[in-house]
Amino acid sequence: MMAALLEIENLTRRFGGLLAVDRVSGHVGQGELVGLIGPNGAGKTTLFNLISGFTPPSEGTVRFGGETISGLKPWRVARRGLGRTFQNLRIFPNMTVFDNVSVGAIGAVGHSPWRSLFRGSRGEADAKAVSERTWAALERVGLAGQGHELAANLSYGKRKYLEIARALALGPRLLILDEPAAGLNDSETADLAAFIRGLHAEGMTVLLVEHDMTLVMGICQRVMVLASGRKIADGTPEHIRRDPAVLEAYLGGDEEDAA
Amino acid sequence: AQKTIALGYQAPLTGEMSQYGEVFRNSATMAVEQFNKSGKLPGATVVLKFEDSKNDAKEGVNIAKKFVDDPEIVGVLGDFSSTVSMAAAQVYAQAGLPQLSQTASHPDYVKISEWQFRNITTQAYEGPFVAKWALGEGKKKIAVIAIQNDWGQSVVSNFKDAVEKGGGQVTSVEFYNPGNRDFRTILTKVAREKPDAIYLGMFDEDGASLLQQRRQLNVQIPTYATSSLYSPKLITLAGPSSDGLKLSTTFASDSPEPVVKAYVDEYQARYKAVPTMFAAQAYDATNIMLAAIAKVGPTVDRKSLRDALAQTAGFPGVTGETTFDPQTREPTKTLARMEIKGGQFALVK
Amino acid sequence: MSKRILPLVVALTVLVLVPALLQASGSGYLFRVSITAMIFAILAASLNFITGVAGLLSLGHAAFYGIGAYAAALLATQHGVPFLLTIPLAGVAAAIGGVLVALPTMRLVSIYFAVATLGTGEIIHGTLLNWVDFTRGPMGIPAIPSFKVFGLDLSGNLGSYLVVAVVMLASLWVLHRLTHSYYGNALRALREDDQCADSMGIDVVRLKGEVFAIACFFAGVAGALWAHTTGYISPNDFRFGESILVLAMIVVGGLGSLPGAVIGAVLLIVLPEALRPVGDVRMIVVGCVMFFSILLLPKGLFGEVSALNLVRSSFGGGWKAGSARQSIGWR
Amino acid sequence: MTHLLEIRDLRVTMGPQPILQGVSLDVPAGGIVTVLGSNGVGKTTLMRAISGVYKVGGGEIRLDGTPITNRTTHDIVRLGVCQAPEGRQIFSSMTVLENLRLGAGPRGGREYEQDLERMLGLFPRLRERLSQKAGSLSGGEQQMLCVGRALMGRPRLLLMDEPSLGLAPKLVRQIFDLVATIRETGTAILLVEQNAKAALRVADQAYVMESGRIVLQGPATELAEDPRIRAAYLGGHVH
Amino acid sequence: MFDAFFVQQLVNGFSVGLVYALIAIGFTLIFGVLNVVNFAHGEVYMVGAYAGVVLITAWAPPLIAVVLFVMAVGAVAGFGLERLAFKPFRRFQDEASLKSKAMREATLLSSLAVSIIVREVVEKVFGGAMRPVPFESQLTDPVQIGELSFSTGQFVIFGAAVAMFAGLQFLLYRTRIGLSIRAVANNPLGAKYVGIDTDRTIIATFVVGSVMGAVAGILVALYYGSVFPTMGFAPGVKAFVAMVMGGLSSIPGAVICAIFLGLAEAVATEFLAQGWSEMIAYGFLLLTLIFFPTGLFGGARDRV
Ligand SMILES: Nc1ncnc2c1ncn2[C@@H]1O[C@H](COP(=O)(O)OP(=O)(O)OP(=O)(O)O)[C@@H](O)[C@H]1O
Ligand SMILES: Nc1ncnc2c1ncn2[C@@H]1O[C@H](COP(=O)(O)OP(=O)(O)OP(=O)(O)O)[C@@H](O)[C@H]1O
Ligand SMILES: [Mg+2]
Ligand SMILES: [Mg+2]
Repeated sequence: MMAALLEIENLTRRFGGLLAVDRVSGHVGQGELVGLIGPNGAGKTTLFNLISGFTPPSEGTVRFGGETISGLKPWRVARRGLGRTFQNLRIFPNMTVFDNVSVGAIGAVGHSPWRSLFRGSRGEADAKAVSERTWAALERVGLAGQGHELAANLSYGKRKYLEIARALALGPRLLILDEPAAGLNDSETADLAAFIRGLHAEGMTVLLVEHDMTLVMGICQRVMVLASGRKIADGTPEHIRRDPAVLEAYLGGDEEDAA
Repeated sequence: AQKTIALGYQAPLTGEMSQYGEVFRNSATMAVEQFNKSGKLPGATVVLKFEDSKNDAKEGVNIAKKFVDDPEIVGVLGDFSSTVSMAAAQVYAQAGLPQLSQTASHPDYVKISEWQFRNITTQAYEGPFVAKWALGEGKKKIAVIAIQNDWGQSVVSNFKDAVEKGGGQVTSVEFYNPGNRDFRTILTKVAREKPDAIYLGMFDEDGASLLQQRRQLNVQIPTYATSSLYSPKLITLAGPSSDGLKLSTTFASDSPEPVVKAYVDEYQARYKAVPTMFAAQAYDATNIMLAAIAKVGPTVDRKSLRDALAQTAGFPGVTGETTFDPQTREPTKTLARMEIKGGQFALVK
Repeated sequence: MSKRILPLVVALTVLVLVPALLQASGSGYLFRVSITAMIFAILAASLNFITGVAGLLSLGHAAFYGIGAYAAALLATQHGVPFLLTIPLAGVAAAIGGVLVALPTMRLVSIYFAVATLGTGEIIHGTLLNWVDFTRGPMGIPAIPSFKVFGLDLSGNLGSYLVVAVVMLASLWVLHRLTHSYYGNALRALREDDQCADSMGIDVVRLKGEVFAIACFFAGVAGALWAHTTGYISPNDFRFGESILVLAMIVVGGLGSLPGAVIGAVLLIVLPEALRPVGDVRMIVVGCVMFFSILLLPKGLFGEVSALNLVRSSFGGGWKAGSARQSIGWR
Repeated sequence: MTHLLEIRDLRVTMGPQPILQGVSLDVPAGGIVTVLGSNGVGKTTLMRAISGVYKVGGGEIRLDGTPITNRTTHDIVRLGVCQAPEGRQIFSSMTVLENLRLGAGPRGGREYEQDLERMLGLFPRLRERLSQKAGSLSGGEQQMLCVGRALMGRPRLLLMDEPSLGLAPKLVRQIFDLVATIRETGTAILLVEQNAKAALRVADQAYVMESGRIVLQGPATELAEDPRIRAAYLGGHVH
Repeated sequence: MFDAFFVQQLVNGFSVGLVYALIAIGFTLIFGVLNVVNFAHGEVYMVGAYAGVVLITAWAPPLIAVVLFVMAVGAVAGFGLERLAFKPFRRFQDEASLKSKAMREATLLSSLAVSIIVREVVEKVFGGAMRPVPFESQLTDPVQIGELSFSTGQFVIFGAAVAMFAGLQFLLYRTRIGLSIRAVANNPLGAKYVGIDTDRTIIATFVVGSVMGAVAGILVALYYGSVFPTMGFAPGVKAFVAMVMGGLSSIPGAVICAIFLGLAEAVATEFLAQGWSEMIAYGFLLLTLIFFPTGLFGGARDRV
């Protein structure tokens, strides 16, 4: 059995009177590829924000690699090896593709003004590490050829990969992707699916939120379902597809899209 | 052909303080034209070179360097504020170019070097003068309101010393930051102490605002002021609120003295305005400079001009007689007492 | 090879060519204008580090310039500290001030941050003005010694020029190294989207503190140079208007661009001087020039992207397409 | 000349590069037309050009025979062309109700109340959140609000730019059902979609764009069978 | 401590605060819509004051006519300002530049440049010195109520502030144009899609904001009895501070904070030198921002 990389216990978040996430527990094992689905407003993004430290939980804990990370600042969580993307693209539009991705690498390597200033042996090593990580991540997503272009000039699809590359440059142990296929057409989605599967095959642990059932059911080993802040199901895709509660709340009864 | 002798004049001609630079330029231009016409210096014409300092020390220093570079310039007038004058003075001191400021009253200004002069009375002289006046009228407890700048600082310290020496007491000292226009809070605070009198160290515009607000707050404490409030503007701005203000001055535009009358008449004819104390200061400064040039003659250079300036004694100007102390180069002048009555400055005998 | 040519050209121009020309002209005025321009180049470059690179709009930069100037002036006049020490100490004093400002305002973003800096700027200016016992208040500090060290008198035109030029080049070099390294990328990320940078492992709070410390250090250095070259300082030299002037320099030059900041500083110092012949309307002309330069070149005279390209191609390594097939973390 | 919207040889250039290089298409009154194409081919640009947000460099757009090329957006909206734009563009710091109110334009009173009721009937989720700030809605809720806001304008032609983006499958289906419902009220729809399968199912007519040009057009049912389309847009078989 | 003098200080502070508030209202309105600081607002205030004083000096019409005239001048000034300093930088077409900080700073500087030009021109035309308002028209007559002293101007300014504030709240929350203004403020591109003429709305905002600024200018000029070219600067900065303390787009917040600043300064002057008390205001600003990073009445940052 795989060791649990991410464990969530009783995680709760309130916004005013609204329970956005309600006592959710669950885990993601080392090397797993897990999907998180649920109707709009179910609390999936909020859950991601709770995991990555953007939003402090009202109650409950998050453990990552055995250590409690709830309450930590996002950058600390990131340095422990959690890379994420955002539901609405958040690239740095006025920076080049390379510079965008290098930010992730810098996050992993650390940023010290002294070392940048006096490029002694450690400074050189840092710079080299950043540059290598960046190029490696760019190559992994196939953007190495466009490293010097301004990110704002990339097409939408490439921006999505840019965001993933930036998270990869961090060298994460867990990658969480918020709706990576949104806005992609079916064949592009298929490419993305292949890409994610490739990452997984290389040993990356992935947790992804997605509404495209072809993608989720096609690649995920396990799927968790949120509805109105609660976890209503957790299991293999086959299991989820037949779960009446999920059908009712999310899929809407028609089998075709879930095929 | 006529030789040209140039004088540099640095003053704020744009920006917040441009109104002062403006009257300096008026007076100085007038003085030089009169001088050139008078034939006091045969064989040479004096010209003025104005530069705008914006009351900014950066620019003041640049101008100083520029004047120093200009071989025609034998002497410099200005700047307006002590801060800019002093920043520029460092340059003049180093290069050896005499500088005569019409208004820089910072106590350290003339200490910078032997090249610095001024023809404005310092507070070391004016403070005791007013203190004596007020004490003589039975005002023992006096509050002081002054602008927070170098000049205001010396207004307060000199006045305070003099009052205390004379057996009186300064009940409170209120500095306000330049640019402040609302004196109600300060006045209310001062009025609480119930002093016998208030002494003001500020310029005409601030003074006018203060006097208006004093009336509006119904504060009826007798008020004295420095000569800087001697300006027709004060009365225009403050109107009836200024009535009863007592102040010392070196310059009185309605003085019967012939020099003053001639100056005021010509100034009015030229510029359609009554000259202020500042205008008169600049007029005298320029004339002191010109007199020194005339004394040396057309072959004047910077050094000889400085020496001639240093010997200025009993110069009869529109602001009274000016003498530079040979050691400290501080001017001594005679002050007059004024009171505003019925919208007019009236000499107090 | 060609990588090292541009820095050499810059150094030679500033240290040899320009002073030689100025010396030949024999004009103390031109020397002085150059010195002022270089001091403001340091100031503009440092503000560019905060506002252009890290995206924190600061409206109180003149205050740190003032802290530096006062630190240098007080040390030099009251304790006889030589300028070789007052300059770095002034920088340190300003940097401490900068950190003290940055710490409590860390959480603020955009215009809130700007106004917080405006407020602290006014407070610092007001303190210089009203803390009479310590700063002599509005009396200012006169008789600040010029550059003299070990009997070597550098207070002449050329001497002062060279001291200021060397300090400026050193300051610009440091800011260049920081701006155009990976550290600079972290700062730009902070500017573009601080929350996102945060989730990429960038310690935003520490970064903001560092940016302020570093930039204020150089503002302080500029202040020290101003104090020593002018000989007399007063709080008036460090008003709000000065902060805005420096801001105008970096916007006209191109936000985020270090060469742009320097160009902007030179332009806005030289232009008013060059316009002296037009007399009283010169500030109107300066306003118009500012307006049209922003209108026609909204990204500045030398925008960030072109500046980065230039600097990277002529100064730095590490930006070429590398072929790194080594593993990163996850493999 | 029964077409509600006619576009002829439309050209749009942003900055240096041309984005639309001669697009022609027609939307019949009361019909549903879909435009397919991969990312960055210019679909959104086309929608924005129709709404007058982008300046048109050449060609013509006619509504009911009247040219509306380069009219201002608010004129075009007033003529009955409303858009549910890409990126949603809702008013995040205003309440849901205010957003809908703005969508209704100058209309007020009873008419507005009725429209609102109808709208909330379509999106019951929005009713629960009427007084919430639109910016705090979840992605899908925002999308509903966006479509709802456009419908409040009682459009003759509704432009929908990827309305299913980010919606749960159940909602996607609802949105497409909605598209069919809307057409029943007589409103024509121009639909840009990535979800080609669903789009082709509801549309009468379809166009396929590639780098700023229409490369394929025809009845939706035909295109759905076209092997080229199947390969490029429907071919995603992950298994 | 709570004697008549202290109450008098509160009155003094309150009226200073009202002056800030008058400026802050227009300032906040304009900021709210464009999200850029209009550095020239202080100049609109100054121009309004000058226009009024020139009219009074020439014809001495009744106050209401002066105010109407100044409103017209303010409207023209607002229109011109928007066209000159803001319109050229507004390209709603692409969102990147709309959100770009460079744009924010560009308009900040372009309005600053315009303000320098306007101020210098006024200085060239009217001179740098203070110009008095003819005494008959001044609002400086003392009014004694019990132990407290007021001036007519204070009542007029109070009335004007209340009227402007109420009028603006009505405009923003009860009228269609107000709804449009808020929509444009929130999302200019979105506003286009719902059929709002954004350009006109922005001009309308500028005009309304500048009319308020100009009226504030003339009233304050009558209250102090004089005008001068730099009169807009110091209160403009305070109004700016009040706007930010209040949360940038909240007009009630700006008004409350403006009055609070005035009161704080007055009360502080009671204990400290005026020079320091001005800093108390900035101290309050910092404290406010430390505890409320988006101002007292500002919304939180958008969700991630
Ligand atoms: N900062 C916030 N303030 C108030 N409410 C919030 C906030 N963030 C989220 N919510 C509410 O919490 C609920 C869950 O939102 P969340 O974004 O997590 O949904 P989601 O599952 O990601 O939906 P989608 O698939 O549409 O993106 C929503 O109803 C939303 O309105
Ligand atoms: N304002 C603009 N300035 C410069 N280029 C632009 C602008 N708007 C769009 N483009 C470019 O035009 C091309 C087409 O963009 P458009 O948004 O129309 O594509 P799309 O077909 O809608 O793609 P998607 O499916 O990703 O929404 C893209 O390459 C984009 O980068
Ligand atoms: Mg979500
Ligand atoms: Mg699109």
